[in-house]
Amino acid sequence: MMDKQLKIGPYTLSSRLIVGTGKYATLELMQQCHAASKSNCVTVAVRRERLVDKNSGRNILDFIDPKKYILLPNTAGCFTADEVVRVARLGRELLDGSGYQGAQWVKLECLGDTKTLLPEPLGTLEALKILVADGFHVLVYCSDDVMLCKRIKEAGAAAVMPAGSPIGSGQGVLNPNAIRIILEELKHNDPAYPIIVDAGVGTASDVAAAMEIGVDGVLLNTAIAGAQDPVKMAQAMALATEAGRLAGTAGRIPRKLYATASSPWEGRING
Amino acid sequence: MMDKQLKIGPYTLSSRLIVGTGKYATLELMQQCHAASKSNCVTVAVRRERLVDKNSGRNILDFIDPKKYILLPNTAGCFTADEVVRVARLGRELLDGSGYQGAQWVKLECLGDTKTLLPEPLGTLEALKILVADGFHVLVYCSDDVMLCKRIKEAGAAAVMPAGSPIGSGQGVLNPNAIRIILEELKHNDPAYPIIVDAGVGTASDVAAAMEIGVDGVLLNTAIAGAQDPVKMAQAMALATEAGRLAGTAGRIPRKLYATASSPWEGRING
Amino acid sequence: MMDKQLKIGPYTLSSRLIVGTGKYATLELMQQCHAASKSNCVTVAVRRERLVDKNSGRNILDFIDPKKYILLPNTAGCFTADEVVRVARLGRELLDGSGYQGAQWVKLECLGDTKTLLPEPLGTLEALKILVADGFHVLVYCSDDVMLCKRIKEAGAAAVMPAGSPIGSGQGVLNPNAIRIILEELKHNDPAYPIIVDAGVGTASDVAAAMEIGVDGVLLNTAIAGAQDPVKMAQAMALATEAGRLAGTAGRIPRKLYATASSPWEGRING
Amino acid sequence: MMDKQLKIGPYTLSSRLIVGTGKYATLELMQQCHAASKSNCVTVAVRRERLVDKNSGRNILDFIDPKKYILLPNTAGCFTADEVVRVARLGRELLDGSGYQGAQWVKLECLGDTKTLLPEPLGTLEALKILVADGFHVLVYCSDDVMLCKRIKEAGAAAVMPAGSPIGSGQGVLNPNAIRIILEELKHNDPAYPIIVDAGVGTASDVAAAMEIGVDGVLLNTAIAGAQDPVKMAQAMALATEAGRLAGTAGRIPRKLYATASSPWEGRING
Amino acid sequence: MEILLNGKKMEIPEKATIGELLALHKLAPVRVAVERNGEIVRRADFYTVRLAPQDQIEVVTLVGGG
Amino acid sequence: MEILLNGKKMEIPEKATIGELLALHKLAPVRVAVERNGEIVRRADFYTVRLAPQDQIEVVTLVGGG
Amino acid sequence: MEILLNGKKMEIPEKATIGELLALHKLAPVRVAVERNGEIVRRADFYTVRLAPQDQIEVVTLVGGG
Amino acid sequence: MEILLNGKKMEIPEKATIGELLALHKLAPVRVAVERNGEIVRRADFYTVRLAPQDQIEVVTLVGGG
Repeated sequence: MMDKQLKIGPYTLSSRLIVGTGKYATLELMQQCHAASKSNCVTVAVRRERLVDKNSGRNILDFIDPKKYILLPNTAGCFTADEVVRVARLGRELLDGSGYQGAQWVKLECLGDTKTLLPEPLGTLEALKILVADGFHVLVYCSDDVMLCKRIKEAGAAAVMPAGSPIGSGQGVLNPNAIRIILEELKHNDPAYPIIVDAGVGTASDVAAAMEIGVDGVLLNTAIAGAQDPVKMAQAMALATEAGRLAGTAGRIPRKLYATASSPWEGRING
Repeated sequence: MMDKQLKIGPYTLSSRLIVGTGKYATLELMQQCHAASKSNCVTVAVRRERLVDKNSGRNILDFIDPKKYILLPNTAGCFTADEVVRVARLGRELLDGSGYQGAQWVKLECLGDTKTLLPEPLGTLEALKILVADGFHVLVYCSDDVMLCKRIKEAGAAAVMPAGSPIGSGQGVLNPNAIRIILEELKHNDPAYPIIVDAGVGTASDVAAAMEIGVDGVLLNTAIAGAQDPVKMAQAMALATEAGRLAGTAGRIPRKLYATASSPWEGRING
Repeated sequence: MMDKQLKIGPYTLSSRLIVGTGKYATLELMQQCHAASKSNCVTVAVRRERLVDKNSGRNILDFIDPKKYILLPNTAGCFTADEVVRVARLGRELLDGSGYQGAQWVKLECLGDTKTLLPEPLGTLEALKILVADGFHVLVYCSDDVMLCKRIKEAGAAAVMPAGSPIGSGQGVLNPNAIRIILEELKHNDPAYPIIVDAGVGTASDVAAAMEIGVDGVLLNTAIAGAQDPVKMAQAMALATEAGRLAGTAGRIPRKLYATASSPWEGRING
Repeated sequence: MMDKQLKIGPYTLSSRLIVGTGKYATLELMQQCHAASKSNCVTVAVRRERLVDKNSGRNILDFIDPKKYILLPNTAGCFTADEVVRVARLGRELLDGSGYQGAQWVKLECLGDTKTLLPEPLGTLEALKILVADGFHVLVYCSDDVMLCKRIKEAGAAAVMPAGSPIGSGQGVLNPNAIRIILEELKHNDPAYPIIVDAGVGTASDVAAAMEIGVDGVLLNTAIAGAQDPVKMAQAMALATEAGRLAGTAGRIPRKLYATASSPWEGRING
Repeated sequence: MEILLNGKKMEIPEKATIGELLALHKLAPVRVAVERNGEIVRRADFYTVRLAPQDQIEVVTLVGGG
Repeated sequence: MEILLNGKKMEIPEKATIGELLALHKLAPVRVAVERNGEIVRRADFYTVRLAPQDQIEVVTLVGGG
Repeated sequence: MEILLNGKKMEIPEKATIGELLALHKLAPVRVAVERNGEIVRRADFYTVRLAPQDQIEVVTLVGGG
Repeated sequence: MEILLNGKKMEIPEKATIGELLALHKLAPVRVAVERNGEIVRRADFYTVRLAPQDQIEVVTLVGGG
């Protein structure tokens, strides 16, 4: 099929799946999962250099090929607009001149508390405005509050990324109705505007169902990294993303209480 | 991945998706959908030859390559055990010496009425016993009644095929709990015994979700033939079948009310 | 409201809730729960007299007022038609001349195994025919297999009682779609024919939802007896049964993706 | 049962159901539905006096007994903080000295658009702060965004009222998981803090299910006013509210894949 | 003489009636049903039907169930 | 003189009070709230506050809503 | 002579074989199955089995189904 | 002289550059970003900017995250 590619800000993705780099048992396993996921965009966090354990001089970038992957720096672990802006700028600095693509965008995460890791709407909007003014293309992790998503788009976000369910909860898209309205409201007269489901999916059918609703992509980490066989789950997610994209645009049959025959009635010998 | 192939009776399938041949606008479209579905097993019905319209001398078999596809004759449109047995034998006769594989098995459909097309349990069991005694390998379309499925297996069925929802209803698997118990009961000490979800699926995520429960395959017709873009939906179904199979055996993360961080806490500069 | 009363065979129920008598910590607690449930029909099992512990000479009937309650003897614990028939006849003998109403009917339970306690369709039908011929009014516990329910009605059952989900599982009605079709098929031209959801409900909203679908009543035991506060749950079930009956016949508003204003638009001062 | 009464700001409600006054065919019908609902709190909107049609000199207050009902003025139809504050003050002025209770509180509705009627989070928070400073006890209609609900409580709301689904959509609580987390976060160390599900419920089981989650009450209008038999639905809602409250606090049985016997095993004569 | 009562062997007086058997176990006739060698014995016959050696007797009652 | 009442121009007597304006429209003071040029006028002041030309008056009441 | 073919009466030559009947209707033997008076006729016998008056013949083929 | 590096006090040579500080810790400049007293120091300036006593330095890198 000739599906048009997903463009977010200055970057073009070869897949509609964006994957994380956290929680892997080993960096080698992460690398295999990235390959299996068929994604060419991976999100990374910014943290202080460990100055002590020099035994592990291994850097995650040694396991991400700059020719194959676009990096999406995120502001995970930030709880205020100031923290978000500071981390976003450090992430840009890290990527600028690093040989990796990704310095021009950021995944904005401004969390409300350490327990639920749910997004904080006010800090999110405040940080978004500062980062947009600073020239960032901002992908915003947020709730499925329709009007909040509208404000986020109006404030200049490059993509709105509502959570299907809480980060790492594995519950999939708990409120497809909300996602449907978000698509209606944000894509009205602007069909190419990117809406990504970020966080919450647990398995392949969750991803397929999310894509069928009509979102432009899915971002996930725990569902792969936390599976018993992460590489296998990564393969499943790659296939499910494509399956959901195709099915969502193929015009599915309507749901009915029951039944229409798949075989013809005429010509039955027992008629 | 090296998944073992699905064996039902004497036949080995290269895919876990079995597709129908009904309701297509044209036979050419059917052929393209079969190719896109990646399935190598298609089910066909038995009907009286039309003796009138000689204009269409086209036979469905001219669009199904005997080197690529195994045929699964079905008894669609039968309402009694006698009808089922008669049609099954005619189907076998048609395939025997026809150059097509498929003479040794049959998909048993014994319907309860013309309105819901739901399966009739007593006629189904009666016909099953006769066909098994007659040497058929019988794949049985039935409801998700757990004990009925057990009786059907005990009566010698080569595969039990509970409906996810009514034929053509597009509602997917309405009662995953029942399918789970069927898997427990029928696969206990017999893990290779084939359980196929037959009928009811509407879109790719339905197929992925069914496979994730742990069934051995999915049989569908309307979901593809009735889609606005059948070829695209066939591609989606091929991918979703594989995605669901992989995810169902990859050990998904558990569902939680909320949230575990995907990014590490230590090293946060705003800590 | 003047709802017509539920008649099953020769008995008229003052409530649409039928409750069990099992699993209670004490018989006094059972008695309080029966009162709180507002039901006037309770089901009881048949067992061998304990000849040893004479300390408890207490009989369950001492806690069920024959002026207030109709007894519904059941064949719980039977796995074959013969066992069912034997127990049904002993139950009738027990009630005949006992001062209690209930000798003329029986709740037929023919189980498939001891693990899932799901009903066995063939033994159920066989026992049903014998009991009907023997003059019983038979209420049949069965699965939600639509065609099986039709056969059960055709065989002369006084009421068909599909399980919402497995006995004691507390999952409510897992497949409302199946119950809807059962109602259509069995009540067509026979609207008063009783369909009761038997087993599986866990809480009040399950009962309300079941009644809203249009069933004539609900039979439950574990949901009350197993609750932490059984009397409170019994009150809840009484209210939920009535709420669901009323709502199901009040013509609910349709479901929509979104939104119609509850307040008028004209006259807005900020218009 | 002796449930403690629901207190919101200075008012104590005799029921956990708050009902609307809009969309009724006649004011007499509204009056009957209010009686049937067993609620003692009804919400009303503020609009310009119609100066033309003097034929209908009927005022809604002539159909609401000040001895029986507390009025809850709302700001329905407002789209900015200024509009909300203006309407809230006019509502207070209307009630002050009117002989009705309700001048001290207001239901804050600040909508995002006329199509979905979904709440606008920023205008809502801005208006909330002004009204709280002005001495109002504010009940805030909002989305089920957990962190937004937290901010609303922190800003001094007397009650947080997340929508179960869009106003008038009749879909019930689409995301019970979100409501659960809201209850955890807002009632932590403050169990009496009122959380009300406002809008979206369609039928009795929706109300029972919402109450079972643990919310303090439900506010609805369309589900009753829009039903084919509004008085009957009002009765159903009254019962469902109580049923859900009781069941939610009675300690329901856990959900299981299957089955535990309701009848004892020992003593089976067919053992 | 020996009979089998609810699956257990026991000694009872010669020619005892079912009613006497129930009395022995302090069982109220109105609260039980009785099977003798697979046949139900009507309550009215409890005091006329006499037991014979090796009779298999089942005495059942109602218990809590769902 | 001319005022704007609920968005519509109308002529009323010179120096009319709010109370007189309401009476003109048969409106019960206890059932309305009144804004004059954006400021709420307390019910107690209805008969003392006199309207001026071009005053913008809003008279609102309670209606059905959800 | 007259036979019943797929439920319809028709005239065919005396002593025609099933193979000839199929040829009359341009039907490829490999694509059909045939029942004669309720009994299946094996494909191998199409050219040896001769039809008799009033024979009830069913000729079926495979069609699209699900 | 003493500086604060990633929240920890440490002694480093007088007038050391950021580049020298990184070298001390075997950190590849291309893999880090540096903040000096809250201001980002561009990578190009690592070898020209000299540290002063009590400077607060943050050295960050990319790690796995979701």
